[in-house]
Amino acid sequence: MNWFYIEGVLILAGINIIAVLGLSLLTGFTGLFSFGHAGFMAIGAYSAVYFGERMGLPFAVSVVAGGLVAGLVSLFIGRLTLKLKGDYFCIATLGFGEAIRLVLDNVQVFGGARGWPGIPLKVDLVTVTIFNIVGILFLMFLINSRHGRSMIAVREEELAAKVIGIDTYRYKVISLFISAVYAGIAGGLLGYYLTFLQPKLFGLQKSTEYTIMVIFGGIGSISGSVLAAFILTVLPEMLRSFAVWRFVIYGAAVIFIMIARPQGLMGGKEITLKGIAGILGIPGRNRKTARSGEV
Amino acid sequence: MNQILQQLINGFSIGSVYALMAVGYSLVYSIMNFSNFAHGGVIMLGAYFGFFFITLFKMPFWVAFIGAGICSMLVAVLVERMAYKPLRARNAPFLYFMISAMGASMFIENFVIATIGPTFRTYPQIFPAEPFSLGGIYVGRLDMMMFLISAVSLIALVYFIECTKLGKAIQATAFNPRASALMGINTDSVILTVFGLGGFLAGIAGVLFGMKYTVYPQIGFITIKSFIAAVFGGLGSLPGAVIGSFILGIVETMVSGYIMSQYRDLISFSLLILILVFKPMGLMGKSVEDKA
Amino acid sequence: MQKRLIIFLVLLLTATVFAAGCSNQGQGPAGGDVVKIGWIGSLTGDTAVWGQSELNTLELLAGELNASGGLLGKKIHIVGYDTRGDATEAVNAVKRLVSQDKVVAIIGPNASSSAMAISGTLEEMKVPDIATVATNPKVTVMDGKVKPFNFRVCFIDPYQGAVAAGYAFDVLGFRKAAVLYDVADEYSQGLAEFFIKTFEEKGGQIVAKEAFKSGDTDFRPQLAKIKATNPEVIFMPYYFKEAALSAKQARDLGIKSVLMGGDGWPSDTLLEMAGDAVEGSYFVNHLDFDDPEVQDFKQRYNAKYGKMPELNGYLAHDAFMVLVDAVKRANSFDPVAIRDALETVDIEGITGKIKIGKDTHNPEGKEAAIIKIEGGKYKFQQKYAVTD
Amino acid sequence: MELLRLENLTKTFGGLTAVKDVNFTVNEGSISGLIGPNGAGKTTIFNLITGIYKVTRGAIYFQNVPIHDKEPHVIAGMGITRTFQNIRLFKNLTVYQNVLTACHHNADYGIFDAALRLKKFRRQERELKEFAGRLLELMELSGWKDKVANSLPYGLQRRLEIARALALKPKLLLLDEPAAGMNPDETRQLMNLIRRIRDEFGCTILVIEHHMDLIMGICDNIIVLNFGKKLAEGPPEKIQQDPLVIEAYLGEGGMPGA
Repeated sequence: MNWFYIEGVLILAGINIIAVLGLSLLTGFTGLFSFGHAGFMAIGAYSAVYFGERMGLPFAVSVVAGGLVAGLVSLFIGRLTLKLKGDYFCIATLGFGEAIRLVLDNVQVFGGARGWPGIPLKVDLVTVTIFNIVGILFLMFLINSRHGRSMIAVREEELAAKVIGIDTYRYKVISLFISAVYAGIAGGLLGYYLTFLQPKLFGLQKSTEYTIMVIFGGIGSISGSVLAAFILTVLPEMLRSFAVWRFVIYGAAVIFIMIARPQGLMGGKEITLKGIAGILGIPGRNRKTARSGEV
Repeated sequence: MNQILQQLINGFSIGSVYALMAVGYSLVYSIMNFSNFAHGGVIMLGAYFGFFFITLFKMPFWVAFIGAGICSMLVAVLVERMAYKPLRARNAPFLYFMISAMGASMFIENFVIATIGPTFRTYPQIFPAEPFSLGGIYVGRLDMMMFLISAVSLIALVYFIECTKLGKAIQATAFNPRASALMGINTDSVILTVFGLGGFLAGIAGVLFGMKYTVYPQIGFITIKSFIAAVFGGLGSLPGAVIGSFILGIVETMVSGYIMSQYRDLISFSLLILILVFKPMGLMGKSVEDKA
Repeated sequence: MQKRLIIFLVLLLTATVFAAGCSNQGQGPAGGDVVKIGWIGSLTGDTAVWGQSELNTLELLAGELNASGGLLGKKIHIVGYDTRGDATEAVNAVKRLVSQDKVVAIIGPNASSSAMAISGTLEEMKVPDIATVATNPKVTVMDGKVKPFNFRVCFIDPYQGAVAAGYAFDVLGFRKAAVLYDVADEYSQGLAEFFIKTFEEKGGQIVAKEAFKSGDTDFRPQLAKIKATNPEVIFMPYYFKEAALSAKQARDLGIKSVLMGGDGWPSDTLLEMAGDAVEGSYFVNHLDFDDPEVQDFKQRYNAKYGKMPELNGYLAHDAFMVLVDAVKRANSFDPVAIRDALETVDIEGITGKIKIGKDTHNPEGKEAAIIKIEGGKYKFQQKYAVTD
Repeated sequence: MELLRLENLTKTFGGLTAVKDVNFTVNEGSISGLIGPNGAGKTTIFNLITGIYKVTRGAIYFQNVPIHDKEPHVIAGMGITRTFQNIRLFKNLTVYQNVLTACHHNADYGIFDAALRLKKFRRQERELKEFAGRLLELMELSGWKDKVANSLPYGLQRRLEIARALALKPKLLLLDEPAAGMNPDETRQLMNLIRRIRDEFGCTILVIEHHMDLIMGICDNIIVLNFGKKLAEGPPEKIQQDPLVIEAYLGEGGMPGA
């Protein structure tokens, strides 16, 4: 294996991890399904590159600002749709994602459907790793606070959450906002890594893939999401030489996982230092994994 | 004036395509309470079944038509057994069903690409192609045919659900699965029936779709529109699915024809969200307060 | 019950893996005297038809070349990767080709977006790429500077748009044109834009500009609107599936205007699907199908794969020829030497004369062929070049 | 001292009137019972008080503040919380997490305090955890701390739901059939628990129950509903004698269990 190729795959995995972390907060911890996350990613990507290349902001600033723009849009969309239930919310986000793509297809300032080439390459493995560490820590700290617990309560039993005083609507909005920011940041990084943007990159398929990653990793597990994003980015690469059979296998694998291990890789648990120590036989509290909330 | 009439007819014709797909989808939703994303894949297979029955096995159209329906029925049942039943047995939350459905849809589409190939295939001409012309307004024969077949199958479906014992069992299960299981209804066979019916509808929808628009592995993509139509109408409601489909078809046509075709989906999706803001359960969906 | 299911699924997985393994056989292991040439393009997704045709062509040509002694004494081995038409996948695939498979050059992709996205990687790893049908000008030239490792064998959107508009205006004498295009497709958007530009510059009038979205199958709302504007010609710059459907639907609505298309049209499937609806239509092509050399290639392709090549096959053919020429003249498999030789390629391909311009990396002065559909057949009209 | 007051409370579902012109008050520090045959509208009243249902007509005052147009979480924040007839725990979380989640009102750090692990976050979080621990001890659930709620025996699930409600430090606690499915021994324990909660947490309790032993044993005041209307109200002795109540319940047979 050659490092140049591996590095490319790792960077892409890192970018996917950020997007999946965001979606994990929304789907895994708050229990809301979104098929419009590629839309937030697109908004983040285009605004980040706009800030960076047209307005001359520094790279990191423009990527984060791109994320925030995605977040702001999510507040607007969230206000309209977060009161909807289950599939209705799902389809509304699907419509949103497709609508964003259509707008970008039409807007010629950003290149329209033909895309925006010639973006300078500003993302390397180090940048992505830093974004990942910050992203994971933020999410971990958030989840292990009263805010994170309130979001989990929304997922577990919305009515009960309400009567113990949790403003479920507000927490849904916050959750959507943060996950849109993550998606936006991932989008910005993708733009600066690919050096090219095109609305087609952010299709429904991308939203679906991220959702699959979250479920694959296990609902309500940060480490699971990270692991799943990594595995499911690498898997199609490993299957690359299978050509047309690649996504047949991928599809079958998804069904297989749902049937054989529906709790996902981590099943709502987290990999912790304690857990690793336990596996290695280092004395201490000998627990392999700990539930979120106890880190 | 002519143009408005023509556009209305166009809208109805597009709507009837959506309706045929949306009904099967909504039927499954009414029982299982999840979006069966594999429905598009079954429709696509239906189109291929019909195509091969007619071209390879030289079957007469109606035999191929019914045959494609039956084969798709088997596929839908198989998908249910493989991808959903194990989840059902475990009482898994609806999101697992949805992911499993996505996996199935991905599997079916790419399996067809890998085995049959990505080429577009054209049905031989079965019905005369030239449209009726009524004072400058054109109505396609195939459209009329599709409209008729959709109507007949929908009426048959409604008859089946309203007037047969099995249909009543389906209704009961949709209303309250646990209670109906306690009343001696075999939930499993109800679910199989529903998937079978949904599959049959998907199959004939596929054949009609293929005749009208050719056959290729990504046909299933169009079912997104029928999902949206079903949401418009209220998920799980069959009349809702039909009405939603026609509304979507006409709205799309009017937006393309009179506003801006470049932004068609933006406008129709915004309308969808707007409707949901005021009617959170769609047009025909029942609005219920949370039971504590 | 559940155990059995899992076993079944495992079997299914193994079977697919096995099947995939089989379909991969024949590419064989690489020995010391084998040189690898990469290909990327779409084998899955909605543009799979064209990608498959390219890869088939390359494997056919490589096989023939190897049978007649190979290139510089070495056997050629084609390594092809699927991109699903997605730019991210294209970048991954190229990274794998250049660093792991160590290909000396890459042919493809068939989408401009992928071709633009891989530029950086090509430059970093110094491997040349010859795009087949990536027609966006920015594939080879960005901000007035030529990209050192990107080449192509097809003409570009502005050229094709100008040819179509010029032919419609000057030769066919049309003054009122309508455009229907795919707003979500890069190729369609580009071609539409340049057609409109030239047509209006010449003094023609664009009476309607309507759009649909990739994946749509019904165009009657847009067509009914176009019909009301009474155009003499409707320009339909998109691929043949949509072209056939929209042509049929246009005729169903009683539209009598002449239809015109770009290089997305040529395919046997178009005639089969559209039948009478495209009778009398024109389109811009890269080549004349009746050319004896073209016929020869078609027969060879058909003999091996049992079907006719799509247009991309012809361009992949010429890309391969260009590459072989460059390797021969460089007398080396060093990618940079190949790149240098590519800049001075001047050969006669089946799609016409290919003389790569040093400052553009495009085939300079390549004439377009105008084809008319008559009696259910493609009738070559004339070579047509735009004179500035 | 009056804590809660219902004034002409009415709720209709479509054409069906579930609760009609109900008036009663609950005094601070009392244990009140809400009884009546199935379908009398007891749980509906709980849903109205906690804001889950919107009131059709009438008013609800809590400490003389109208609450009938407020969102459930606001009402909870004012100090009213409840348990559910069909237990609604956070099923996949542990006992400890269930309680800790409900403690959130006792802290006020923001998202950034949490994300940056600021001092405020660390201090308040420590306090929350101590409080949750104490609560579990008080409710005799410490031994089950790390068990997933779903895996608890039924009686303990009920107790956990009460513990979770108490984490809010409520002023008014609504218990919806807390003794459902319990044997007489467990019921006796529950009675003691309810009294203890009143005394130790200083909260007022309104309880729906079918076990008359429990109702008669602990309630200071009982409200009887029938067909959505208030039938009678008063101390246990009076209710047991009330001919209307006796008839509503058993026709001629007298009070069950009394």
